[in-house]
Order: sequence, then C-alpha cells, then structure tokens
Amino acid sequence: MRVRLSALWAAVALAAGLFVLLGYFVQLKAVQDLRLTFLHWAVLLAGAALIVGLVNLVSVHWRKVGLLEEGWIYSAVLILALVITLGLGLFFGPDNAVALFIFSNFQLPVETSLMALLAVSLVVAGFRLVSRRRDLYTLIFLATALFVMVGTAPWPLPGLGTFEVVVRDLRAWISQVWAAGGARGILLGVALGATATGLRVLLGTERPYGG
Amino acid sequence: MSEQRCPMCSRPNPPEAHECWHCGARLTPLDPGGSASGSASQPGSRLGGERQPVPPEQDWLDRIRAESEAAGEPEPDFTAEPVTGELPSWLEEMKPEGSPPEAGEEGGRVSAFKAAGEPGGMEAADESGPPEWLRRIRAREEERAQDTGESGQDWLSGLRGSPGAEPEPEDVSYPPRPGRDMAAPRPAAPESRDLPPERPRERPAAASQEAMPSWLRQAGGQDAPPGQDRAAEQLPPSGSPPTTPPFGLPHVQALIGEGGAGEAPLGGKPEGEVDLPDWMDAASLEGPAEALPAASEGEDSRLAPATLPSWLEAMRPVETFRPVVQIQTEDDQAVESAGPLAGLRGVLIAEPLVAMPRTATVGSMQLAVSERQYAQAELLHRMVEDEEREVQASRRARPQLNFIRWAVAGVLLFATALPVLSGSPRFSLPSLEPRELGSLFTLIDTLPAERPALLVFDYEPGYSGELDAVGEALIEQIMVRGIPIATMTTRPTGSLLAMRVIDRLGPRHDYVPGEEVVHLGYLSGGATAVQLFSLRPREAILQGFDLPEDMQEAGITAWDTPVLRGVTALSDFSLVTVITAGTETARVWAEQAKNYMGQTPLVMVLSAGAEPMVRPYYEAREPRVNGILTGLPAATAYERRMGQEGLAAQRWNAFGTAMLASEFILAAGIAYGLVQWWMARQER
Amino acid sequence: MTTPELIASFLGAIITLMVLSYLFADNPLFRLAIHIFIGSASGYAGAIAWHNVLKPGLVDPLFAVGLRGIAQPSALVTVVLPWILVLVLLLKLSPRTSRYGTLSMALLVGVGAAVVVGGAVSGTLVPQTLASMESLSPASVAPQTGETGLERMINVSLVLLGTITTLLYFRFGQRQSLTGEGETPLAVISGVTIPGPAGLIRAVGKAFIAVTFGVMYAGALSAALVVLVERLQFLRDTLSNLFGALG
Amino acid sequence: MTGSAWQGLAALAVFLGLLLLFAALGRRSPASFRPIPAFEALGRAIERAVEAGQRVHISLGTGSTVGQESAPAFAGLAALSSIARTTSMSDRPVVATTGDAAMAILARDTLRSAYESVGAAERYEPTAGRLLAPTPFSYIAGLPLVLATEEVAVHMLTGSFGVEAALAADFGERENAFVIAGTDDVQSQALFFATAEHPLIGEEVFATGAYLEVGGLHTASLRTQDALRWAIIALILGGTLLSTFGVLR
Repeated sequence: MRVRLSALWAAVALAAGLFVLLGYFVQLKAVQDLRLTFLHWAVLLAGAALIVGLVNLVSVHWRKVGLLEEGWIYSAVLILALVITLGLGLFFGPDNAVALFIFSNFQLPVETSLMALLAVSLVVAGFRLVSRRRDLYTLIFLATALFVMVGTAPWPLPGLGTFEVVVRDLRAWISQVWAAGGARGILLGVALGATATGLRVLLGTERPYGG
Repeated sequence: MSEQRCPMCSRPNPPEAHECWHCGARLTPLDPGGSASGSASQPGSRLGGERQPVPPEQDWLDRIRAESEAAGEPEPDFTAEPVTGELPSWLEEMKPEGSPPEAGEEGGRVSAFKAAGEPGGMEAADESGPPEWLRRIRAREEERAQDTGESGQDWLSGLRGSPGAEPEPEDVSYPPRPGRDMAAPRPAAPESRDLPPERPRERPAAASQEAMPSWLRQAGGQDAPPGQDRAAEQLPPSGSPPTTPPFGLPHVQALIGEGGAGEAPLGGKPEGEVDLPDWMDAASLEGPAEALPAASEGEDSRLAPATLPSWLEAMRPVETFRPVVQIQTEDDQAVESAGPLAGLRGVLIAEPLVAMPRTATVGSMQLAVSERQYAQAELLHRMVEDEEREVQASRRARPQLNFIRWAVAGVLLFATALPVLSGSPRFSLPSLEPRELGSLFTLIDTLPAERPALLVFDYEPGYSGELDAVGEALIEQIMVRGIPIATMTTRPTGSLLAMRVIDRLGPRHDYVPGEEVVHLGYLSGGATAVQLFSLRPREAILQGFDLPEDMQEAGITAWDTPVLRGVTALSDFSLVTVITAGTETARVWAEQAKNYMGQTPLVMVLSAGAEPMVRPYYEAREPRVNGILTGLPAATAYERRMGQEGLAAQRWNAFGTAMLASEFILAAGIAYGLVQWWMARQER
Repeated sequence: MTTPELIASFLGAIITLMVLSYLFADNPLFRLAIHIFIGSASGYAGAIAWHNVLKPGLVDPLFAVGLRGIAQPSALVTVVLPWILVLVLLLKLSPRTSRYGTLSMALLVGVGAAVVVGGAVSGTLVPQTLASMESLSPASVAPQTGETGLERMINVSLVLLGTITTLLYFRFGQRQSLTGEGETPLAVISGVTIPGPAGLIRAVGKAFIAVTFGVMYAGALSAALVVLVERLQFLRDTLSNLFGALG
Repeated sequence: MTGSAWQGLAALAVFLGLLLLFAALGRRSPASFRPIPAFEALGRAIERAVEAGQRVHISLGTGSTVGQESAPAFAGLAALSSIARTTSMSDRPVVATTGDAAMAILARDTLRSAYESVGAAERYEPTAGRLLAPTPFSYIAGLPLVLATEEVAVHMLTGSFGVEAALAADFGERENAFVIAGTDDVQSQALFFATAEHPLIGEEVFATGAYLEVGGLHTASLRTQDALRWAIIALILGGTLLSTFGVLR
C-alpha cells in the first residue's frame, strides 16, 4: 500500500510540476491558467507551512522552558517576543506603529550589527586564508580582492592623479570584464546543476516529501 | 590478460611492454631480485592449468595471492575477472567493492602483518631474523632509492604531481590530492619508507584503528580469525571465522538497509554491488591498508597485537561488533603449507575462500577497469593520508584563532571609529565617477514626470546601512523631479524598509502619502511572484501597505490612489528601480520582469559585491538593465552631481579608514602565510 | 529629538552593543539579543504570512463565496482545493499525523522543482548562452559604454575565455580526453608540474573563478564595512543625543 | 510560442533525454568522476563525528521552497538522506536546520524515510529537522546556538544563502567544526571560498548526491551536465563566430 501511495505522491508532484514547467514555454491559455493556479496554491501552502513552522518553533522553545533546560530563559524571551510581535501584527496589521517601532529598534539594529560582524569575519578569513589554503588560486583570489579594494577605497595619498586613474581603470576592467567571464561560467554551471536537481525531483527519483 | 593499462595515463599497452608507449611511465615494477625465490613458485601447476603461470617478473605478492586463491577456491574462475593482473596484484586484492572473498583475504593478510605479538604469530620469524620476503622488500627499496635518488616520500609526491595535478605551488594545508587521480601505485615495498623506522611499532595499527569508526573497522578486522590456515583444504571452514553475508560490511545492518543491501532507497546500482555509499565503503579499506607498512618496518620492534586496545574497544558506537578473536592453542593451529611462512604454526590466514559465499562476479566484472584502479589508488592515497588525519584529530583547539579575531576586530574597530569620533583623517571624495553614472543621471532627469516610478526594496534590513546610503541620492533625484513613487518588495520586511526611507526623504520634498507616494507592500512567492506581478500587477498585490487612515476607512486600495490609478501593467511605470543586495533577485528582475516592461527603463541600485553579476545585463547589445548604481564611491559621485552631501559622503571617511585597515590586514595575512610557507620549506 | 525617539535609539544602541559583543566571545548578552531578534522576526513573518498570503488567498475567498457558494464548481479551484491542501498540510503539525500531510508537500515540491528547472533553463541557460555570443569584430560597438576597436575585441575575448574555461573547470567526468585529470602532464620542471592542454584549461578556469570570487569578496567586504561604519555612527549619534538630553 | 520559448523547450528536452539515456547507460558503463577534495574530507569528518559521538549538522539555507533558490536545498536533502542513513547508529543523529518553513517539513520527512529505510525508525526525532527562524538573518543568528548546544562536529551548508552565509560558515569555524559549504549564489560562493574550510565551488554543490553515492539519477545527472557543457561551449563558440561574421544579428 505504501508503495502505491508513494507513487501517487510522486505523480502529484510530477503533474503539478509539469504544468508549471510547461507554462514557462507554452503560452496556451489552459496551460497558463493551470500554472498560475498551481503557483497560487504553492504560495498558499508556503504560507501555511510557515504557520506549521512557527508552531514547531514555539513548541521546541516551550519545551525548553517547561523542562527548565539550559538556556530556558532565552527561550522564554524568544516566545515572548514572538507572541507580542505576532499578536500586534495580527490585530493591527503589519504596518502598525508598534511593528515599525520593534522593527526599527530591535530587528534592524541586530541585522545591521550582524553585517558588521560579517565585516570582521571576512577580514579574519582573508587574513588566515593563505596560511590555511596555500595554493596559487588563493593568492590570485586575495590579490584580486586587494587590488579591487585599493581601487574602491578613498585614495590616501593625494597628488598621484595619473596613477590613481590607472588603478581605478584597472579595477573596473578586472571587475567588469574578467570577473564577468568567470561569473557567467559559474552561472551556466549552476544552472546545469540546478536543472538536473530539479528534474530528479520532478521525475520522482528523489522524494524529499517522503513516501 | 590481453593488454595492460598504464598506471600513469591509463592507456592500454601490450602486455609485454615494460614502459608505457604513450607517456613513458614504467608499467612493471622494478624487481632487483629478478625472479622470486622459494616457496611461492608453483601456483600454475597447483591450479591445474586453470590459471597461467605467474610470469617471473610479477610481484611476489601476486604469487602469494595466486597460491592462496588456488588453494582456497574450489572452482577458481579467474578468467571471469578480466582485470586481474592489470595492476599490482596486492592492491587488486584490496578491492573496495566489498567482494567478500577478497575482503576476507585482505583481512587475513593484514592480520598476519599486524599480529606478530600474538601467540603463534610471527614471533618465530622475528627471532630468526628478517624473513626472506622482508629482505626482498628492503632490497627493492634500496634499489629504488638508488634509482631515483629520492627519499621514500617522493614516490608519493611524484604521484601528486602526476596526471591532472593542478599547479599548486605548495600543498601543505590542502587535503592531499585524492587518490583517484593518482597513478596506480608502485609495488608495496616503497611504502614502508613512509614511516621512519624508529617509529613505535604499534602506531600504524593503532592509527588504522583510529582512522575509522569502529563499526567500519570491525567490518574490516573481523575477517581475521587467527589460527586458521590460509589453505582451506587443510581445515574445515566450520571453525572460528564468522559467516560473512555476501556483501562487504556484514553486520552493519543499518548501513545496508532493511530490504537487503541491493535495494537502494534512492536508486539502483549494478547488481552485485553493495549499496553502501562508496565514500564510506572506501573508508573501510583503510585499516588493512594502513597496517601494511607495519609489516616491513624492521625486525627489532614488536608488531602490534591483532586485538583492539582496550581504550578503543571501549569506544563507540556499538559493542555488538566487537571482534571475537579466538586464539587456539598452539597444537590446534595448523601448519602453514605455502608462501613465505611455510612451515610455521598458527600463521594468521587469509579468510578460507571456500568458506566465503561468493557474489556473482558478473557485476563487478562489468565494472570498468578504471573503477578498480581508482579505488586502489585511493586506497594508497588514504594510507598516506592517515598520517594527516591524526594531526587533524588533535587540531581541535585553536586558541591562536581567537587571538587573531580579537586583533583584527580591534584594528578594524579602531580604524573605523577614529574618523567617526574624531573627524579625522579626512579623504577627498573620489574625483572620478564611474562611466555609467552620467547616463543614469540623464535617464532619471528625462523621465516623464506624470507616470509613477516603481521602487523595489528587495533587500534584507541588514544591508540598509549600505543600500540606504547608495540609493538615497537617486531617490532624492526622483523626488526633486516630482515623479510619483510606488514601492513594493518581495521580502517580508522590505515594506518597513521602504517606509523608513520614504518617511525620511518624503517630507523634504513634500511628498504626501497616498498622493505622491504609496506602498504596495509585500509580494509573497519570491521569484515566481515577480513573474506574476510582471504579468498582472493588480492581481498579484491586492492590498497596500501603510495607507493613510482615511483611505483605509474609505476602502481604497493602493491601486486606487492617485499614484497608481493609471497603472495596469509594468510598462505603465516611468521607471522601475530595484534596490537589492542579492544577485539572484537582480537577475530575476532583469531576466523575467524586463520582458514585460516595454520601454520602461530598469535601474539597479546594488550592493557592491553584486556588480559583476549584473553588469553583463547592462552591457549587452540589448540591455536588460538600463542603469547601474553600485557601491559607496559611485553614490558619493551621484550626491555630488545632485549638489548635496548625503549619507554616502557622511560615511566616506570612516569607510576609507576601514578599507585601508582591511587592505593592510589582508596584505599582512598574505605575507604571514607566505613566510610560514617559506619557513616550512626551509625546515624541510 | 523627542524623549520616545531618544529611548528608542538608546534601545537600538544597547542591542547593537549586545550583538557586537560576539566579537569577543559568545556570551549571554549576545544570546539574549539574538533570541529577541528571532522572536520578533518570526512573529512579524507570521503576521505578514497571515495578512498578505493566507487571509487574501484563503479566508477572503471563502467569505466571498459564502458557505453555499462552495458547492459551485468555480469555487472548487479558488476555495475548496486550497482549503483541503492547507488543512492536509496542517496535519504536519503533529508527528503522529505528520505522514498524512504528504499530498500537500508533494504538490509544493513539484511546483518548487518545476520553478527550479524552468527558471534555470529559461532564465539562465538560454539567455546566458545567447548573451555569450558577442561579436569579436573590432568594428562592433558596445551600446552602453561605447567601447569599440581593439578594446572591445579584447574584452569580448576575455569574457568568452572566462566563460568557457570556467565551465570546463567544473567538468566532473575524468577519463575522457579534455579534463586535465586523467591527462599526462606536459612536463615536470624542478618539481613544478606543467599540465597538458586539458589541465591548462582547468587551471585557467580556476584562475578566472578565483578572480571572480576575489572581486565579489572585495565587494561584499566593502558593503559590510559601510554597514559597520553606519553602526558606529549610529552609536555615536545616540550617545551624543543622550548626553545632549542629559546635559 | 516565441523563439526563446522554443529554445528553452529544446534545451529541456535534450537535458531530459540525455538524463534518461545516461541513467540507462549507467548500469552498463559506470562513470568515474574527478575527485572533489571537499567530499572526500566530508566522508572522513563524518566518520570521526560518529566515532566521537558528535553531531552532523546540515543547513538547508534560507531559500524558499517555491522558488529557484530551492535547488541547492534539494541537493542538501539528498545528502541529508544519505548521511542520516549512514550515521543512524551514532549517538547523536544528524540535525538539519533551515530558514524556510516548508523546507523544514521536507527535512523532517526526509529524515523519517531515511531512518525507516535502514530499519531505525526509532532514531527519528521530529526536532531533528527544524525551522530556526523564518528570515535569512534571523536564521543565521540562530545558528551559533545550535552549533554550540548540539555538539556539532560537521557543519555542512548546502542551500541558498545571501552574503550573510559567510557568517554561517564562520560560526562553524568558531566552534571548530568541519565546515563544508556550497550554494547557488555566486557571491555567497565567493564568501564561502574565504570563510569555509571546504568550499564547494559552482555546481559542485549539486553533485553532492553523486559523490555521496546516493544512487538514482545522480550519476547520470553529472554525465548529462558534462555532455551539455560541451554543447553549450560549442553553441557559444559557433554563435560567436556567426556573430563576428555578421551572420547572426
């Protein structure tokens, strides 16, 4: 029975996927309508999945609080913040003043501070890179990065007009021509890989939904 | 065997060739002793002609193997294995596919090497000086050393530098080139040189144990019941050897799967192959492989016992796989009848082949030679790599790293805070402006003022520190021109970002919410939704965001506001500006939405790193992006054109010192790494 | 600055410092800030999902057609099936009923995979391949930058070389001719291996990748540094406002 | 249908045809692939983690399931399935986290069927596949807690990330975990190149299944990709020539 069911789920995935996929190429109205319908349902399901996810998130932290596990106080704070924001958002809409207040004074500072941490992490990683992975490509990577940074940053020494122009032009050349070539190759490769992955899922040889 | 393949380039060669026709690599191992002596010389005759006599120049281990197979195999079907003999045969036997007879053999042999300390082991040999085979190995080593003039390590480095090795100047911290691209290995002998002779003898055995999880170790190790003779006809198979199911790792049910090994939940494999992921499977080879060097290490130290050390025994994961090493009394042990150990009692044996159910060899036969070669080469590679693995295991604590972090963070924070707090140093604003800036400025300047501009705030709040500064001047220019503005986003928090920016800039230019500016809000569904929006904007977003209260009360949606009243398609906007940090988002708008824009220009305001991905769309013969504004320098130039000092200019000085500090740190890192490398080289 | 604004920015400054304290080590202040953040971000995402997705897509249509209207065939697609799918998905809430929610997930995955394939083929494979076919003729002129002549020719060639070698670098198969992996090196000069043509192509490809990554790393780093600057300026402004208000 | 639609459809048909062809051929003539050091190291790291009773953590990124960015997460799910099966005997089973709720459900489903397939259904814990937080930055912010409290020894990032991914890799480094990271976004790859111990470059992240021997069409996929790689190069070179001589456009 399970075998049949799993085949049924694979068929559902394939059918839904086929119409959505065809919709990219075939402009027939029926196909387009079906595609839009499936996409609409998928967006709805993603929204519903978020509710499931939030319930799970709360339950995981609730359990921590209930069992007074290590760090339960953080979990309690998380639940409190979640409930307050969610409640306000549900009742007063996502554009209410309190939501904006919480966003501006909690979310935004944390996110930008994480970006600031990222700056330090990137510099640390760059510093360690040659010691850690000593090959030609690492050197090319770092040399390029360094050159581009020199070409981007304010010029510390005034009076080197021509030199500055050359450096900035070279920087533009590297980042607009050399990097564009590599980026396109990577993009094409990634697209090949993504297509293969998508097709495997569509064909049902990979069934992440179980069954 | 009709041909042999070159271990270096894998191309076929005539069987009698000694050197590869194509690349000149040596095909047969050097054998200073010429033909092997003694005990293992009549495999052909014992096989009754089923197998061709082993040519004298073949490896000594090959002969042993031939003999053992001849003895153990009731119906030796050597012809069914076309690949046999194309490689040094000792490696052949360590076939990774988990073919049980070979696995057994391998286990047996390895135990023999390991188990000198055991009763009835190789002690006799130890006492009476190095055995013949060991002497031959040494002789060969010396011969090789004279030949190449290199140390033992160098055969490996030679391999690394061989086919396909990328020109890496130094290979210290990279994991070594994986074995698959190595040439097939040279004879066993040189390996012993990898280990310095003064090394404790227990080490390789222990290392091999440590190198893999015990459940894997188990699988490799249990095939070595002591006290069994190698020749199956001398002892019935009903003794101690555990019965091994027809696949490589017999007891690890969890790995093989409920429905039997052949049934892969996610797909099929050729028949007869174990459905254990190869990467795990290959790992199981390491134990035996690593044990080999111990055998030839020298005569004055003791070989490690075959039993596991107690600390290892106590380790996870499961006790059910504990090896049952049953040691028989000396009298019960059979006398070795063949091979270099002939005449000794209690020699650890290869698994009696007759006791082992054989899998059909059809599947593995059909595997191309390459598959084996690579597996075998990988085996070799792993033997060497094991040295590094031990190092890795002890590398866990890295206090030095924390120091680097603190130092870097300190320098960076200091450099950034200096101009923020003290106002100096000051850098002049960039005198040069990017080529594309002028045309962008003109583009905005000539937009029709009666149609609204769409601003897409597609970035996470984390980027607001950068993108607010970069995009501000452009938004101000739009406002200066009095063009109505609509905003939207495909990220949940994007609307709040739009609100913040518009709330800050709008009042400066008397933009009234609902009249000159309106927020469409969040468009759920990511890239797909962008398509839907491009196709039918009014159906994709139904409500607005933060509409004035009177409009909400009147039931007016964003689409009914004066800003958007005339808009039914993307092409009805005067401009679409996407402010984003993500290259994917930018590409989606350029590739998917641009098709529906008609003559409406698409402008990208980008985080600095996204530029190389978007620029091709801008420079294409039919541009899909009509303007690019990226990075702080361009933003300052834009502000200058606008004749104002905005966020970008305010951040310029601190940005300058932060960048200089980063450049300095990166350069120091490169120098530090190179010095380290140079010093390591000098030491070597 | 009004008092509420001052308090708000003070809160922002405190939480900024709490997060930045991670630079020294993981600590309770950092964890506290992170938990507040996760909680509020999750709550806001839930509210958005309700207001922008579920309510307009699920609840409003149901109210629009009413309970009687459900029986109509037109409501099947707009109301009944979406409700069934969502309710089936909600079975995933409990581990016990979880396995009965597969239908919705299968549909979701099918659509997701189709979007992956469709997007990759129609969004990248075809357009990027076509975009690579630039004219090498020195007479051609770039529309935006106006570059032409030798400059144009060199630039187009470089992009072409980068695209092709990078693409080849990723090649997985290793036994055929042009991969570099199974290839005999051209020479080994004093320990340095000179690869054959295939190996050379891979090396060039990897060098292009390194250059691309270097440029992007530099870009991301400079973006992050701007944000770091913004945070420090924010801290300074908050402090000076606070002192201004106090003093 | 427009020209580009035909081109897309043709590309798709060729892709599908080759995929099935190689899947059929695969049984007779197995392919061998170039070694990717990161995957080899991963195998060993997992062994070590199992032996030390530590955890493998797979991050499936923050990309939405209903979007192009789900591709690397699908590849990650294949890896999750394989790793869950091989580490099912470990004291601490593999954990998967994600920033997308639907992907978290898929991670749970994948884990459950993986454990069931090896007869270890009791190893399945619903919390082993979890949504850490629903937005990219909040997800990244939640990672240090998981890495620190769950004794993660192998930190595998296969999913869609933004630039903030570099932090995700760095958090792993701070916990001294083995970090292997791959994603679809080129910029994030660049940052992984700098921050992760074992970066997966370009499409290598999609080869995870094939290199972990998941079976199925994974091997055929790589061969198809290789074949199409040549086709694309031929097209580009041909197109460039035609364009140069003015035949095209």
